[in-house]
Amino acid sequence: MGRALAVIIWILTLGSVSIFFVKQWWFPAAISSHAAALDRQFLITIIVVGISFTAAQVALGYMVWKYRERPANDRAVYTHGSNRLEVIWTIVTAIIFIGLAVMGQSVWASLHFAKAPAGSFQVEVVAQQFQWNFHYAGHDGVFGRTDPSLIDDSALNFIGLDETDPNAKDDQTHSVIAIPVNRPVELILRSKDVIHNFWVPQLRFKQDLVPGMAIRVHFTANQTGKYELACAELCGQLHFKMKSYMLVLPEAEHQALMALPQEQFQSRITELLAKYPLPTY
Amino acid sequence: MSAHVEEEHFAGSNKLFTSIWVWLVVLTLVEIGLAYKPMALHLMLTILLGLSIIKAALIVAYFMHLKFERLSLILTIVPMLVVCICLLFVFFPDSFRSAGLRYEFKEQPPAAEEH
Amino acid sequence: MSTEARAVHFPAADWDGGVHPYRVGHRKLGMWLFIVSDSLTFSALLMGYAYLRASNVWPTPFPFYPSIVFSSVMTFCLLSSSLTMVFAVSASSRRDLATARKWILGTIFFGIAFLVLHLIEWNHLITEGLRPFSLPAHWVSTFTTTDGKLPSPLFGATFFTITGLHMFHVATGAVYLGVIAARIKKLKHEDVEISGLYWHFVDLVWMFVFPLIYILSVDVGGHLAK
Amino acid sequence: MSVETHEAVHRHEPPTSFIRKYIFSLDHKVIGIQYIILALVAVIVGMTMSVLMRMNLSWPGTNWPILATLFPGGAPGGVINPEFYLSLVTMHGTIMVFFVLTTAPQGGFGNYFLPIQIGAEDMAFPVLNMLSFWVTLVGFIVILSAIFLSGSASTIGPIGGWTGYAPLSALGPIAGPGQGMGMNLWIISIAIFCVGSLLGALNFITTLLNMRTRGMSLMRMPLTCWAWFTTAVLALLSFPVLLGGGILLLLDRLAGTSFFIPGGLYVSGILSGTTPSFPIHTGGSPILWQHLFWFFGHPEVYIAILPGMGATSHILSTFARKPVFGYRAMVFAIFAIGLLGFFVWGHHMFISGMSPYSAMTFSILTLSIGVPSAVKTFNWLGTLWGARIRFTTPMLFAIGFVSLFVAGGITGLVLGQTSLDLPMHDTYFVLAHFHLVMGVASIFGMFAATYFWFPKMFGRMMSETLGKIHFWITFVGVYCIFVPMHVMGLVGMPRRYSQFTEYTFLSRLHPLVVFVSVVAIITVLTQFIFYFNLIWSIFKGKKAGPNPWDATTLEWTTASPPPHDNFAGVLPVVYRGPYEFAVPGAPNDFVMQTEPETEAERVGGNGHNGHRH
Ligand code: HEA
Ligand code: HEA
Ligand code: CUA
Ligand SMILES: [Cu+2]
Repeated sequence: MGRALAVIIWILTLGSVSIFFVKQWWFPAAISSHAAALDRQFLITIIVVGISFTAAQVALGYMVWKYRERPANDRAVYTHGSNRLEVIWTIVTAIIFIGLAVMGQSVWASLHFAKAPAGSFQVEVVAQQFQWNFHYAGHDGVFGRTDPSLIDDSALNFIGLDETDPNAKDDQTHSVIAIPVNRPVELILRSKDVIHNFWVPQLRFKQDLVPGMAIRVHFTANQTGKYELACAELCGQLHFKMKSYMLVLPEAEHQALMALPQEQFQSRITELLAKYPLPTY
Repeated sequence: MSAHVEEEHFAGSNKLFTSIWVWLVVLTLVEIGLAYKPMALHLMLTILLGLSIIKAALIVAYFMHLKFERLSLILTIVPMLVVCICLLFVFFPDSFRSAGLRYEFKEQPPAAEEH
Repeated sequence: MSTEARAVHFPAADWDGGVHPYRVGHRKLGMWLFIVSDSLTFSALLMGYAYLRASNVWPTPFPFYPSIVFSSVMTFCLLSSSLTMVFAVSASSRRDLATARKWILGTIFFGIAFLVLHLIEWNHLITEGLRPFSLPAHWVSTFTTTDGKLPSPLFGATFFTITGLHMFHVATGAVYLGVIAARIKKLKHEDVEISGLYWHFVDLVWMFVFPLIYILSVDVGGHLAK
Repeated sequence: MSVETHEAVHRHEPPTSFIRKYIFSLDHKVIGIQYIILALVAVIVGMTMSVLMRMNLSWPGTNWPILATLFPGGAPGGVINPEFYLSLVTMHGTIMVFFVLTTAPQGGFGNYFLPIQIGAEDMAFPVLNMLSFWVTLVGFIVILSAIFLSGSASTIGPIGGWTGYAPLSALGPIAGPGQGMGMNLWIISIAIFCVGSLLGALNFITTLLNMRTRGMSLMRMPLTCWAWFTTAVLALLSFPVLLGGGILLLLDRLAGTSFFIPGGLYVSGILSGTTPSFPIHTGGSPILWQHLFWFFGHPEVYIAILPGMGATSHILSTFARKPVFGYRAMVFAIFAIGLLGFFVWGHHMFISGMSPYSAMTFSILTLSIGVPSAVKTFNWLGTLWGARIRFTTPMLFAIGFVSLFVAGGITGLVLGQTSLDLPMHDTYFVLAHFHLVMGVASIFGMFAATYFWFPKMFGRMMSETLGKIHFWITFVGVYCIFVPMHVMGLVGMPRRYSQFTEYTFLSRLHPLVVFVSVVAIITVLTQFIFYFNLIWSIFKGKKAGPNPWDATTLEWTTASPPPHDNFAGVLPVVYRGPYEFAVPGAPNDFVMQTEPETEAERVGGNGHNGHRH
């Protein structure tokens, strides 16, 4: 019995570890400037905990194998433990864990403690059940005023843009987000109804959109292409369908796009969606 | 029967309790007086909370008799409560944050029924 | 297996079993624990109130009369009820049950006075138009900030929730004391003391509700009057 | 005055009428069993739901005729629709966390064995004890009604996840299906449950502090008692906060307040305040709800695991025939986990828009809570070192607990880092984490406890053969269910998605999803072996003596099942620590706690009887 259990534990451990390290199922290729550091931190962590996991399980299996009761046996070892050991492993784990915790902050700090760098491209994100709306400032770079009371779904004015506001004249809106490559992007995240979550796996980035708040976050994408955008916070019935795309465009192409008035903007985005294929997984 | 363990007699004279009561009333009057002193809200808040904590302490110590209980009981009850209440203060950064990040728009006055 | 002879060898230290470590019976300890958890419920609500107040435009509508006068008298009632309650408890500790009962009835009286005053006070506010979900129109107009921010209807919400829950505690306390007073002859001193604990706790909560809800919402400039 | 007996709280004779004896019983043993039965029923509901969820995930759009009849609203034409899936998720989570893992470990086994293990004849407040069970039962009935009384599609069961995030949960029917009556009932049920647990908690604490028999000093208590005690303290301090939050949430829904609802909302085509169906809301904060919920929520997860840890330590030591390694360290670890458990709730809110600075603080505290957990793990290994392990079924499950706890806990260290939570939050990685550690480690603790104490509770042994079959399949099964979920999380599979067909980056996961579902169904079916074993053994199991496992603690000094007042009127007296196995020179390889200390011991106390010298 003891041997069997030991072997099973070891097999399960091997299986669990290998399902990670075959890398058959792994993160999609990253496309953001902070992702490299984040992936490294993840790798370090997963290796540390992987080793600890294996060590703990192997040890467990070993005890189970070695110390099973055999007829001939005398009694078990009579001990109430060793304070020295306790102190040692408390300190060791404390160092490892706190170490990981501290290392784990750098990416976070770079994303959340610093304001978006000057000259970053701004997009206003207005989520709703179950659709994404992205509000672009147009070439004047100033967002037109929005107000919930102006929302008019029939007129496709989902974000309540105030047409009378001069700044709004050149604003564009779309359900697809188009951002420039290699240029900091600042998102102003809002929600019309319940909590949603802006999430593009390739960005290694996630942020709730909380109604009543306009949360500002920033990142830099460094790979052109088309990526799937998902909602990662339960927002109701069609949560699983709240999908859109993120286009990361070469600076020039992006500039041109942003210069277009709403109608051409729309059709241009459709073209771009067709132009850029999804990454192959 | 453990009744013979707790001393039946209840420490503290009615005179003592009355004087505590006087203190409580006085502190209350002070609080009311403060209400009409124009001063910064946070200052007012700190003073009021300070006074309230004193009052609470008086009630717990004398009326609720904790002062006359064993130290071990005090050490069991008070710290865990204090710690948890202090922890609740961790909410505050987010209160100010959500105020700061509030999405501003023109609210129209509610159609509150009139009387 | 347990023979007294052996027992002699036992350290009778508080925590070694066989004794009540605090020299406090089950019910009293239980009541203390209940008080701890119940005060956390109130803390949570008060914290929610503070959280919301700190992030909203808050009206300060309470006039000297009736609100402050009433709430002050109410505070006075509760404080006095606590006093009568300790009198009751120390009387019962002397097994002077008649006096104890007298003081308990006094306590109940003050408690009910508190409730009545509080309900009148509620009634004032409700007739004025305060609701859990909205402010009276003239409050809104008065307390709208210069840059057009409206005062928060959460005022009513927090006010009715917190004072309401406290009122509920007072009411249950009054009933509880009623039972104690009725059965005082059959009860042990400890039972009276425990009912006292609960009552003082209710008083204690008010010591925070009163300043935080009332004092901090006094209409100092008398804006509403104008 | 050095020698005091207890005040006789309730020396009532065993009641005779069936009702007083088995239904409205004041006997902690009966109440404990009632709690366990409640958990066993609840878990069947929860498991069934998990199977439905898995079926929908791996074979979307398939027609399951029975469902059409059972849930005309949820599965019209037998096809599970998204809102029904989500209400299943919500109910599964809620039922499993509250009505399985907060009832069985604490209300069940705690109720039954805490008084016996400390040598008391009952709980401190028998009536309160009975009340807390019945209150909890009402809570369970209410939550069931939330989904089963809601046939028509308009009123599907609640949709909000077990975390019930506002404003989705606060807005009411306007926010879509699943926000109607079902959600009200969900909140009410939670509130009721809070009350029940509070009553239970103060009962446990009082009992343990006041009713330990002579010689049962704190450091002579079995680790199970320490665990139940700490759990009770956690419950006492965390449930009231949830209660407060619940009241506010209910008011938002019923009284039109807006504690958690901000201004200017525009929900399903209606602007807040423009129609009576959607009154004006303004000024509330969704994050406030998350704070209130998780302030309770994180301690809750330790409420779920601590009793399991206690049982594991107890059982490991018993069948290793060896004292617990580092008893003191274990006690401090339990205590540290309990304390730190209150300082880390923010790790559920890294992505929620909470202040990033608090997030950093929470992150560091979160990883420090791994330390006491690690210490416990190492001490379990230490206990097995140099042991003479007897592989009974309870021992197998206890060892399984250690393995699974490590597997699940370790990923907490990934999630606990703010940066790494960016990609991980709300993906199946989180799901894998908590299912391993809570979904099965804690449950394994309960299995171990069941197999271990069954002889004491019913005077008969459970079938070892069935038990071992149950163990092997379940142990392998749960690894196969939940380990793949980690990599699903890496690929980016979000939680609470009723289908994954929408996204191409998830398409390659399909084989895994199906594999998981198949194993899950097998594992769930295996559980019925356990149920059969339980029922069969109650009547047909082979008779058990008072101490079938050669164990040392007080519950094994009395008859199985114990008499009405546990020790037939004579309270035991305790002379030594709880885990005196393999004592050199002792006649047997185990020394009961009631074994008087020998002259030698009393003179040169060997320091191992739980007292410093
Ligand atoms: C029994 C329940 C239980 C337990 C014990 C834990 C234990 C831990 N949990 Fe878990 N957790 C949950 C139940 C539990 N959790 C649930 C239900 C959720 C999801 C809620 C929801 O959103 O629905 C959750 C979610 C959750 C999150 C949020 C994820 C997200 O939503 O983004 C985080 C983040 O920090 C976290 C962290 C931890 C940590 C650090 C521990 C630590 O206590 C773990 C400590 C244990 C170990 C560390 C392993 C043993 C140690 C060793 C083997 C020593 C050797 C190791 C080394 C040297 C590295 N948990
Ligand atoms: C104790 C907690 C617990 C347990 C046991 C389980 C068990 C299982 N869970 Fe559950 N689950 C949760 C807690 C739990 N879960 C929570 C909190 C959520 C989150 C909800 C939300 O998002 O809001 C969740 C969500 C969740 C999802 C995600 C839904 C989604 O996000 O889209 C899925 C999907 O597969 C799932 C599957 C399963 C499966 C297959 C099992 C089973 O493992 C199958 C096998 C079952 C067992 C091995 C248990 C047998 C136990 C007994 C027989 C009890 C014995 C009792 C005594 C001894 C007294 N669960
Ligand atoms: Cu939007 Cu989920
Ligand atoms: Cu947690």
